[in-house]
Amino acid sequence: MRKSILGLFQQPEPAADAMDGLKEAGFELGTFDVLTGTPYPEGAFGEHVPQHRLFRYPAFGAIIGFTLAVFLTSVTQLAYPMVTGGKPILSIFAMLIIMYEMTMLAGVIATVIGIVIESRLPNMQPGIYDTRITEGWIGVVITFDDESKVADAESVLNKAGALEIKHA
Amino acid sequence: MASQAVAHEAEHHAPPPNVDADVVTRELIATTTGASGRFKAWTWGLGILSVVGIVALILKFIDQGDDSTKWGYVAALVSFLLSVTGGAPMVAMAPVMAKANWVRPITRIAALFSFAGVATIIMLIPLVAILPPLVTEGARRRTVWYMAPDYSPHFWTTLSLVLLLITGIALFYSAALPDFASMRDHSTGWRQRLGKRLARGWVGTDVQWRTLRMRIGMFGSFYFLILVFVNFLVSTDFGQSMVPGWRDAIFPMYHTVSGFQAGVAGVVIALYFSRKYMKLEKYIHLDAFWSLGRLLFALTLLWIYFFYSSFIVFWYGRSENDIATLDLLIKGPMIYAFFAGMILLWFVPWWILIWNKVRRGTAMMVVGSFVILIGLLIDRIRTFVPAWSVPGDQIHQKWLKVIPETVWPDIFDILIMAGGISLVAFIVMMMTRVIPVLSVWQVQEFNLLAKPIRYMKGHATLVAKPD
Amino acid sequence: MQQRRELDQVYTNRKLLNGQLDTPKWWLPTVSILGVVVLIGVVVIATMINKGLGVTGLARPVYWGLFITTFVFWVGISHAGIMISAILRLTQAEWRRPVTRAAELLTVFSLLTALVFPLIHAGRPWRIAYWIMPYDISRGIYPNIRSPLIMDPVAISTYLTGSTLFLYIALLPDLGNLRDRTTGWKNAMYTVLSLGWRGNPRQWKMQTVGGILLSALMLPIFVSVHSIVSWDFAVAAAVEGWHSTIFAPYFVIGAVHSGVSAVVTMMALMRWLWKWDDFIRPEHFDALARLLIVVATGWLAFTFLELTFALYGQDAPEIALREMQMFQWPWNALFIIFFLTAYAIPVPMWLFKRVRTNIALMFWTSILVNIGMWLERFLIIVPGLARRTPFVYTWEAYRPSAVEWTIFIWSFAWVTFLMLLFSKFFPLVPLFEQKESQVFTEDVMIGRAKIPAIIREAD
Amino acid sequence: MTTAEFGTHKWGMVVDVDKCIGCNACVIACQAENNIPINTQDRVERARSISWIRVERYWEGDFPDAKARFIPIMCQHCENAPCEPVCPVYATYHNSEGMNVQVYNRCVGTRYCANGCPYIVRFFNYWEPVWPESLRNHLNPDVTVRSRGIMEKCSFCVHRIRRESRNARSAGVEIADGAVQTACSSACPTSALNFGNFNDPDSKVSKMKEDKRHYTLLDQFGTDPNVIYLAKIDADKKVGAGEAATHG
Repeated sequence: MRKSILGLFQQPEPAADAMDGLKEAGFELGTFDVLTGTPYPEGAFGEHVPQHRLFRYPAFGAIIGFTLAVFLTSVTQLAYPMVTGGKPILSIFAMLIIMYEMTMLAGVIATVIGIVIESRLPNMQPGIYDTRITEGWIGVVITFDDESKVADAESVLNKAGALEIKHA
Repeated sequence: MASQAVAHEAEHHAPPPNVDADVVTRELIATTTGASGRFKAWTWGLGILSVVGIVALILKFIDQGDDSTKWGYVAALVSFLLSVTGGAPMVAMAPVMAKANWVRPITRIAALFSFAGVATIIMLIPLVAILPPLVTEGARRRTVWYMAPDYSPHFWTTLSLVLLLITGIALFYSAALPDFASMRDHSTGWRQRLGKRLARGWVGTDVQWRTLRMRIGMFGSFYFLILVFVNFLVSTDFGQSMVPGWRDAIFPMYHTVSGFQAGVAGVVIALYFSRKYMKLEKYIHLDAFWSLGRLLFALTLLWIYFFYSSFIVFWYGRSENDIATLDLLIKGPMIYAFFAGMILLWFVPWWILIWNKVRRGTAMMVVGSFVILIGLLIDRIRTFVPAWSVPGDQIHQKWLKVIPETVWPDIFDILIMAGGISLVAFIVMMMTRVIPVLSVWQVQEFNLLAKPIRYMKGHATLVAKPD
Repeated sequence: MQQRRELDQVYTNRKLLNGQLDTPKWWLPTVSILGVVVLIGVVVIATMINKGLGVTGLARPVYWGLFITTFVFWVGISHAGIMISAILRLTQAEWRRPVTRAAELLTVFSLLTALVFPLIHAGRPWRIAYWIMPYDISRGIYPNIRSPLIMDPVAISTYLTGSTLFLYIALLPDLGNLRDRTTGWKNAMYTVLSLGWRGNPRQWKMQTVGGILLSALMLPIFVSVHSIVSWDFAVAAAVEGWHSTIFAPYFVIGAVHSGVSAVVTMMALMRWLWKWDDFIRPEHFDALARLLIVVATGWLAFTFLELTFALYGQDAPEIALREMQMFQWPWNALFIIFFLTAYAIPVPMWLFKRVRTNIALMFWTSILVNIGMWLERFLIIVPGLARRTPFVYTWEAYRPSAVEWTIFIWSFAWVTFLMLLFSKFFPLVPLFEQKESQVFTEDVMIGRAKIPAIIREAD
Repeated sequence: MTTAEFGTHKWGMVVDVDKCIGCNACVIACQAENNIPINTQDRVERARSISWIRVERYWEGDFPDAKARFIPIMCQHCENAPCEPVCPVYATYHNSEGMNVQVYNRCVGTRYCANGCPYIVRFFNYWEPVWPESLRNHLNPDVTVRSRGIMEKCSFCVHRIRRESRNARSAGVEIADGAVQTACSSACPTSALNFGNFNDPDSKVSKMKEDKRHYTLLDQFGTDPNVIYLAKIDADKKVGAGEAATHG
């Protein structure tokens, strides 16, 4: 378990200052992060804007769903060529509806999977945390590779006015 | 395209520049004067084309005025022009409806289209003369005018189109008052005199502003209702009721929706050119293109939805109506037009506009809009030409027995269509000489309400939402 | 635009989680009473399946009656959820925030209810398993995908799956919140459910981006579902009054009309039952009512078109059907009630801000709308079947039996029951959205005027 | 002409309305042949009676010179049957002998087909069928007894067709014209109901349907039935398909 500390702030501004301080103190991006109980406008804490590939998931899912649907609808009709109401055996316009639905379904499911994966969930060792974060407090969490930098991280947090610092 | 889109994206992320009020007024008033040589050339060209088109219309009337089956293309053109010129001003009402901020600067361009409604009416005149009455040879054809007088469609369509034109201009004028005032104050020559006369002593008191907003809301809603009504009449009386047994309850709505689609496309094109050639980048933000793009995308999907909703019902049904309608309008004489329309009106725009990068840019947006306009014209031809090609002695039968042959456009039709379309462009371009293409006061309002701010360490825009 | 309220997050948590953390007194008795009703309904359904459909009032030529009407009704209600949360999310309407989850819930639970009806109305429900889940060899034949009754299950299960996942994704942050507020087995449950939510920028970004993306995906599904339900009727060429091309959009917009009204009903109840006056405020009802005016008028236009083009054909049977639908007892009475309740009474009332901001009035008008919209479905489905045929062989009009009415009532009890059960474990108002709106709105001074403003991210 | 191989026939019926005297013999024959549960008074009153063939009685003209008319109506076995494509489980489909067949053990009883049928000739079993003790042994062994919850309708006495084609095949001959008779047609005293093979150009029915009186019921729905009607001849009235179609 790598060492990590969590500084707690009650107001967003000092937390943002702390993030800046950490940047200046030479912590590389990704080793520190901000935890909030509610979304803030992007870059409000000067955090690095997370990159994501979410938009690929629905496209991928849609393709799978569409292929499945084409296969299912056409094969099931051709396998049992029964004339109903003088309609063609391969009734494309009826198939289209099923294809559409299955495409959308696969697209949605893929998107949801994508959202979960892209937000790095499920995450069964959430690491250091404080329940007050969901009460409006702001947490700045730093993870270390080497113990030596703990001190100056703490100093940065304190300078920014952290009300409490937790270790884990 | 990609690199350019990226560039646009960067531009998009940049907060809208805040221009001082006086600069806005001066620069926008200046756009009315000092047309470039290219602009002049284009206006002349379009003007000549329109005259040729009108002459062709008269000649065609003299030549073929007695044969209704030859007028399908003119009917299609009327429907097309109605769609574009009638649909575009709807964009001017978005703020009334949704209090959207992005639309404020561009309402003027949209409203200018309503003047081009003149073109629609000009093209309609011979058509009204030729449209067969409800009762021919003692038999009454199926219309929405069940037992009404024989010439009701002729009367009401003309009347409502004129009403639409008047309401559109009223909508334009009620929103233009403050700009006429600023022309009175900052312009010169005949424009100043015009402003003086039309500003009607506008000084911008609180009362005047309140009445202005009220008027916009009022005329806006009127305009919407009349537009829907006109679409209903044109699509049924000039299309559906010309075919025995064509009974498609969704067709008026289909017509209206594709009309909005064309209107938005027209606005996008006008925006693009005025932005590019009038140097209005400062005022026409990419945000507007982005929102219009999403609107256009939604309308494109709506088109295919409406089409399929009617198609699947016909396909399942086996009655004479269903089969005849499919044979005439889809499988029949216009099958190529059908596929072309399907591709240009739905597939291509859908595939273009689905990309956020495209919607953030301008170039592909305008391409998509042109595609949609062409597609719509073809789709109108697909629906109206076969409808009119049904011989006059059959239109009051119960069901369509024989499917008529394909009708190809003759030289008149081509000239008329070219003329009608260029007349619209011509009118809009001329109007930009009379009044700023962007509404000055709304640009001011936009700058007032939308402020770029620094939110803590990040950038954001603060958009005020007054009631 | 809602004027801004400063709400401390601790207070927000305590108020909005009162359903889970400290259960209100009325909860247990209400749920138990509903449970009894649900139980009775289940017993009645079981008896019907055991005895056969003879116990219903169905008779030739009306083979579809109350069950299918109620099915369409609940599918219609289910359109509230995506309408509210997707469209308003895409248009970034600020007032949607307290409404979204309740709406999505309504979608899920009304769909779960709607699903029951096609199953129990069939002659041999125990065989329907083959029809819904047909892809087995034991039956030796695959279903007929040309039948709208195959498209229905596909569409509805798509919609149900989609909206359930949508609901869950939007629930994640609040689950994290509950995890922090609870102890013991509940804490364990929420810990698992929240998948270890922390609330770092990445997760929040996924919430917003994913929310918008899912909305954009759910919207086409939402439109398709009721269209397909409408095609159940529209493809029947031989039934006057059913075979109309306008049915798809007509049903969809009608569904939105009834669905949004149902959301209004539900919000009023939530405000009263859980005392959420600070969160569900008159301006929300105001905004919903404005939306409803537009939707209802659009719906009226479609109704008008449907009628116009029914008569447009000027075929004798069609005209006879309409004549019966509107001017013959008992249909004429139903028709009048339908028109009054679905449009003529509520919409003019909503034109007045005093009504729009009066929760009690909004509650009752929204109920009226849904009475009307149920009757609308009934008046489309049943007269179309009880039509005058050229044959003298059919004369019986349809009269629903007590069994059908019981099951009809059961469906309402069932939905409410599920809702209350849900409210015991999960918050009905999205807390993080509530807090988000606190962050994203502030007042700007323009001159002397204090105007509420929204912070839009640079993108 | 074909052999008795399956799928080479197109079975159909020609109903000469002019000959129909409305005696209802066909109805009784059908009930007996096809194990149709007894239409008790209660079921008739509830409009739940089942009769695969029925004789419609309607009036033409106004009093005093109103005329009583009879027209037997059974499943029309349409080529473009509205009932077929809407069935989710293929319980009803069009077989290769031009018949609209109902497969009882596939049916789940959605009753969608009955909604689609403009002729109202499809019937739903609301209850388990019961017969009085005396009739238990009178059931026709060739015909399935339909359980509750499924649709049923006129089958053109498909079991008789099968029996005849079996016999013909084993004898190595073709099915003779008129060899196959449905219960109703064999019971009709005036031979108003005629059953046969439309694929055979010189079969009786093929000849009859060339009659200029011929029409089909509710042709505006484009169902293209395999039951052809020959219009009533009126001494004082000129009759053509047009007149007949109006009351159809």
